[in-house]
Amino acid sequence: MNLTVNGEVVRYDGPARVADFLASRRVEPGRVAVLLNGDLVPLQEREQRTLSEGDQIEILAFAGGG
Amino acid sequence: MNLTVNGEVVRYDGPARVADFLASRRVEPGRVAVLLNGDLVPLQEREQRTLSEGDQIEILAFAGGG
Amino acid sequence: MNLTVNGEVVRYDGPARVADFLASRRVEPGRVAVLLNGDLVPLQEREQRTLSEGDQIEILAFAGGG
Amino acid sequence: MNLTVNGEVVRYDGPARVADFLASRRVEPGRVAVLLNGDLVPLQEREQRTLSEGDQIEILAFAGGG
Amino acid sequence: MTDKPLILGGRAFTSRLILGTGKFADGDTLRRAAVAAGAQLITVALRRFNSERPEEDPAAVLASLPGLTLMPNTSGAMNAAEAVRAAHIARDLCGSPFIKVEIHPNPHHLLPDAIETYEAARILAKEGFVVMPYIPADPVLAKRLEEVGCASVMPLGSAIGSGQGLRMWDMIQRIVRDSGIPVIVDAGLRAPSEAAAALEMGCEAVLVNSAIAAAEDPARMAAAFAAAVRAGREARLAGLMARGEEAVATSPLTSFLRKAAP
Amino acid sequence: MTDKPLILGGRAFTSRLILGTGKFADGDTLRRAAVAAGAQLITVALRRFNSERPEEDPAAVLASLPGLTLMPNTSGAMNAAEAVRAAHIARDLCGSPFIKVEIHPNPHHLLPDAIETYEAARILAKEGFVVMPYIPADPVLAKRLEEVGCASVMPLGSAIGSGQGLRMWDMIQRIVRDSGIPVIVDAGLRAPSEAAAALEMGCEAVLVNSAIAAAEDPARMAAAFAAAVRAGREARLAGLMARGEEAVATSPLTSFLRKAAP
Amino acid sequence: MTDKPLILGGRAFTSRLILGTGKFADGDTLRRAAVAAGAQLITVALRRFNSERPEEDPAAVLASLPGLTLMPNTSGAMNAAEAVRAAHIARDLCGSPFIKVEIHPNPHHLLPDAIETYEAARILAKEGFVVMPYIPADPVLAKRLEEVGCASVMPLGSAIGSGQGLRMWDMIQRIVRDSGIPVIVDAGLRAPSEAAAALEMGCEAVLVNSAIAAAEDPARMAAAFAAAVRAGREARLAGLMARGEEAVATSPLTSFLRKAAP
Amino acid sequence: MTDKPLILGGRAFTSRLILGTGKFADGDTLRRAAVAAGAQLITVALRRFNSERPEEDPAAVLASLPGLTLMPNTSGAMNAAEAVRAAHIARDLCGSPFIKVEIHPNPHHLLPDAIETYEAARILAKEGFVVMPYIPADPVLAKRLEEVGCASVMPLGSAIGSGQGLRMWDMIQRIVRDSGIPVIVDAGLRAPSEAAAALEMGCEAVLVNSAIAAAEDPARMAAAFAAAVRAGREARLAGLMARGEEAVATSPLTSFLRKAAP
Repeated sequence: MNLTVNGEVVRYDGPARVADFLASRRVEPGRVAVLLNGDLVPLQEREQRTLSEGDQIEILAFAGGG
Repeated sequence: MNLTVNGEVVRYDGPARVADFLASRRVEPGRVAVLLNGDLVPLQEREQRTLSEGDQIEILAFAGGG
Repeated sequence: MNLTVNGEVVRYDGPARVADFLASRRVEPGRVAVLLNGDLVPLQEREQRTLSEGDQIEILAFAGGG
Repeated sequence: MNLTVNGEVVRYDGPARVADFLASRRVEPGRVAVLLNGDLVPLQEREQRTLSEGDQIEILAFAGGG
Repeated sequence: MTDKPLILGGRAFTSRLILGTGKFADGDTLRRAAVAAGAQLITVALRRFNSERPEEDPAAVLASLPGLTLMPNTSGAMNAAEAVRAAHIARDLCGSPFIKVEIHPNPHHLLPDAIETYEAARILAKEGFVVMPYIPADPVLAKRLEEVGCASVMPLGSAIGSGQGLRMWDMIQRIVRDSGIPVIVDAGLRAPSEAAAALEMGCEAVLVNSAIAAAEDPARMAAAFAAAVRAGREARLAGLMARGEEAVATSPLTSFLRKAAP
Repeated sequence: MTDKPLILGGRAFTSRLILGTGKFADGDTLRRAAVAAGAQLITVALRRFNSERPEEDPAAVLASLPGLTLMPNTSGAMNAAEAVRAAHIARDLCGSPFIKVEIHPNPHHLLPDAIETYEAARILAKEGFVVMPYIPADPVLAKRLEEVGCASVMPLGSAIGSGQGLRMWDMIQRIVRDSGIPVIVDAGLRAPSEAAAALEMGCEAVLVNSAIAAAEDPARMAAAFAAAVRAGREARLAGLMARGEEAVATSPLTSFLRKAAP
Repeated sequence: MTDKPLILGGRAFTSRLILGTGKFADGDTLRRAAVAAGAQLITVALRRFNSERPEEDPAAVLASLPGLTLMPNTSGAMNAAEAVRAAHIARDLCGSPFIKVEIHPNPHHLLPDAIETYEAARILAKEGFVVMPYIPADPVLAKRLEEVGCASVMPLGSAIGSGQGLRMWDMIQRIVRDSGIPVIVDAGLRAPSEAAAALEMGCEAVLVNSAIAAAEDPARMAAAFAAAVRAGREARLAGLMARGEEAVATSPLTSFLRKAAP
Repeated sequence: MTDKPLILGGRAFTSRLILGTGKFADGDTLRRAAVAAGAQLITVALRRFNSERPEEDPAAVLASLPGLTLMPNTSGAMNAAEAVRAAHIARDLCGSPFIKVEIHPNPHHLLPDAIETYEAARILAKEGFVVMPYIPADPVLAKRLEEVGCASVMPLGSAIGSGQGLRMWDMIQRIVRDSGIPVIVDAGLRAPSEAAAALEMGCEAVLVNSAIAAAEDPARMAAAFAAAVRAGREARLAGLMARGEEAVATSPLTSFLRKAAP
């Protein structure tokens, strides 16, 4: 399926669960927040929630800031 | 009738029109604004509007200010 | 004899050596400098130098200062 | 004769009076001060004083300054 | 040496010194100061009418002077609603569309409330007032007030009546740099030099009250402020030299004084 | 609104703006600036005569202006002896008894040498010069220069040509408080507001050069300085209000806006 | 020499130096600076995850240090709604209730938006966040933020990253005087002396980032800031002498040196 | 984090806080402050001996503390000759070669006399004293004092005992830039932050008296000054960030907060 990830369209054909998708991108789960179509997906829900064609995903992490 | 004028209760038994009341207090009409029970009474309406028992009247003028 | 000590005239009839005079005034020798008629009398000379009628003596010490 | 004028050696073979020398250099007399071997030569003496071989002359004028 | 007038609410002002009318000893002192200041825009406040002292009304005192525009303030208002109400009363009273929005809930420091001031200014600008808000020296707030239609912004130099001058210099400079509307320093000025400095940095005018009213000779001080404001404006237009860290000689540093000796 | 003139060396000056003549683009620019400044006292420097550019002489450039007094400076002198020598040369050249004693051995910061300046000033005052020394903002030095007969002291506002303004404010204020002779701020001023501030604090005049010569429009800036100097002087005479720590209301803080609501 | 800890959101902090994590050359430099600073509260920002540089996450870099509390900021938010959204994301990510509300719509000066900041702070405080808003040095705004439940107010010393120090001194002092919650200077500090000055005037802490990250030796500078903050706090508790206008002798001004001469 | 010691007169000092001993309530307070300050160099003044109060002698009070060097001052001297005389007396009394040359003829402002100070310093340096002159913040004078052999120069921050801090900042900075000997700020400091700032700008030490003696808790304040001096010195060695005019972001200004919305 096609997803928009952090503003870029990407092709993804792995398992549809959010957790699987994150693993495919080498994301350390506890170090990111995930927005699915604008809604937060907390860590404990990422095993349940699944992705669909056209979904917009934001993966956010901490960076240096003052 | 009893009126509250600028926060003080006063007895007034003259003609009931606002303009008459102001004249009784030696007010130069163009130099004050009048609030009757909280509503502005513009200069041109003071001949028409009349006062009743218990009305609250504010007479305001300009003062020095920065 | 009469001496002027720190600006005041005083009567002194003890032994004439500077060291004796200082001892009479309860001065700890190492804590003061002495000027005799305007000249410094170092610690080691105070046993030799003697006072005469009318001498001017300044006894100086350290005080708090910035 | 050879003169040092404002730090530079120059050849001069005109009349020896200071006034003549200045005229040869297109100097407006009232606008300069003249030092001859370190001494001031006032305006009124420039007709009398003469130059000799090796003299050091400074010609000074006003310039903009704060 | 020509200058464009200051435009506020569609009116052109050649004077860049706005005069506050508080604290003057009496009407005559005020009138003479207003004349000496050459003021064209004058602030007044609202209070309850006092039949014992009607001559205190500065609008009456100054009525005989030509070319004055009144700018009532909303002093006393504690929030946006009260300021809007004061503006309506003031307009009814004098007909002037100018309103100085001034909301300072704390009587100790009299510093303006950004949030209430913004709200009142937004409403009054929509209603067609020429809105002149007294504000903290806050560049973001100033820009937002411009966006809702204010005629100018009037950041404080320092606390009202304190005479501490242009303490907010840095932030006022940033406001000036970004502003599309005139910036007018209001409050805190003590000396004509400070008014000149405000104009030099690009402010379009200053509002002065205490510094004139509390001077030993108010009329003479008013004239001094007027001259300083013009001087500061002229300096702005004449282009100030750059500021440097280092000394730069103004005189030739020649060495003849040494070499001249034989 | 009358003021006493500034007295220096027995002469009365109504202008309190002394103009330096360095750094001007050309003679015409200088002349127009001098006129706009209303200057009555003008500094010039000594240099070796250059027959190629005789028109540079500011004394010649300004000769047609009435009522000017020349004040040569001793710029270039590294010590008292050289400054005395320069003073003699300058007096021979223009006949003016005024001399600005200026001894700054370090070409990087051009700051005055207190010891050499004192020595030169002492000698020249004895010789009958009207001595105007350029000095560090040092109150004790200023008092000693007064005692040896100087006509004024001229402490620096900040480094020559730096345009940093009245950085030495504190010490200049102390000099003014104690001085029996006119105090004139010399060097470092950049803006008319700074000149006004100097007069407001009690200085009797200012000497300005770079700020006018290096402005985009020197004549206009000269006029702005002249106006600011007058404004600052007038403010001094009009009695500035006291400075406070706290806000003081200029408007009545009445509560009718709340109570009026039904 | 005992001091009470700083209480924020019910937690006690013995360190009064809050460290920002931006601009550090690398994770190791950041870690060493954090240790040297003795920091207990650390700001971080949100950005999109970059799988190429996961090691940049300061939370990961500092995870091994004991006793750290994270305070995410809302940098990038242009209004209250975005800031609230950022706060929710940040809390999801790290679980910390601390949030630095930072809304600065203008990328040139990065100055805070009073109105949006107030609105976001109000909402987040109601939701139970420990709200630490970055604000203009505006005493009325600060008081209103206290009233809606903020844990502290963090006025700027000067513009973020400018290193201009405590330019807003006057207004910060007024904030401190009136505040019932800790006042923390955030942004603009360049030197440890400025941090000490903030504590001396009654601020409860400072937040420093650029001054440490952009120092030649960040860890050494972090230690210097930590020492200065403690010194400033101790000075506050030790009671600073009064400031005067006049000199007061510290040494006896006796006259024996004259009288002693024969 | 190593630092070289401060070398004065061939002796190495690890403490950069010189303590003045005037104005302390009693000997015990002084002793505890000296310990807390970690002072190694201590100033004392001369006065006529008072047999009623011999315990006032700070040299006696501090005699039990190890590693102290005494630096008598010449306070009370009105000119160079008196200062030289005072130096001789003081050396006779304590044997220390250190002498703080302090000549301030005006008891109102206690500002130093440049000319007399220079003369006394020149003579005493030739005689082998370790000369530490208290001077106006005058860069040319400072350089000349270095040339005649002074061990340091000690420009005033502001008037003695006034607590006005580093008012002479500009000129002290110039002195530091040019000096080949240690520059030590003496007089006027009120707060540890000011001492830190002096060290940050390159001064090698500070001399503090009133700010400690007149604090509510002198020992605690002495410790605060000591910590601030170390912090300022460390900051100097750690390399302060550059100061800018503009804001520089410390956090990423990403736009995901907007784009993330569906």
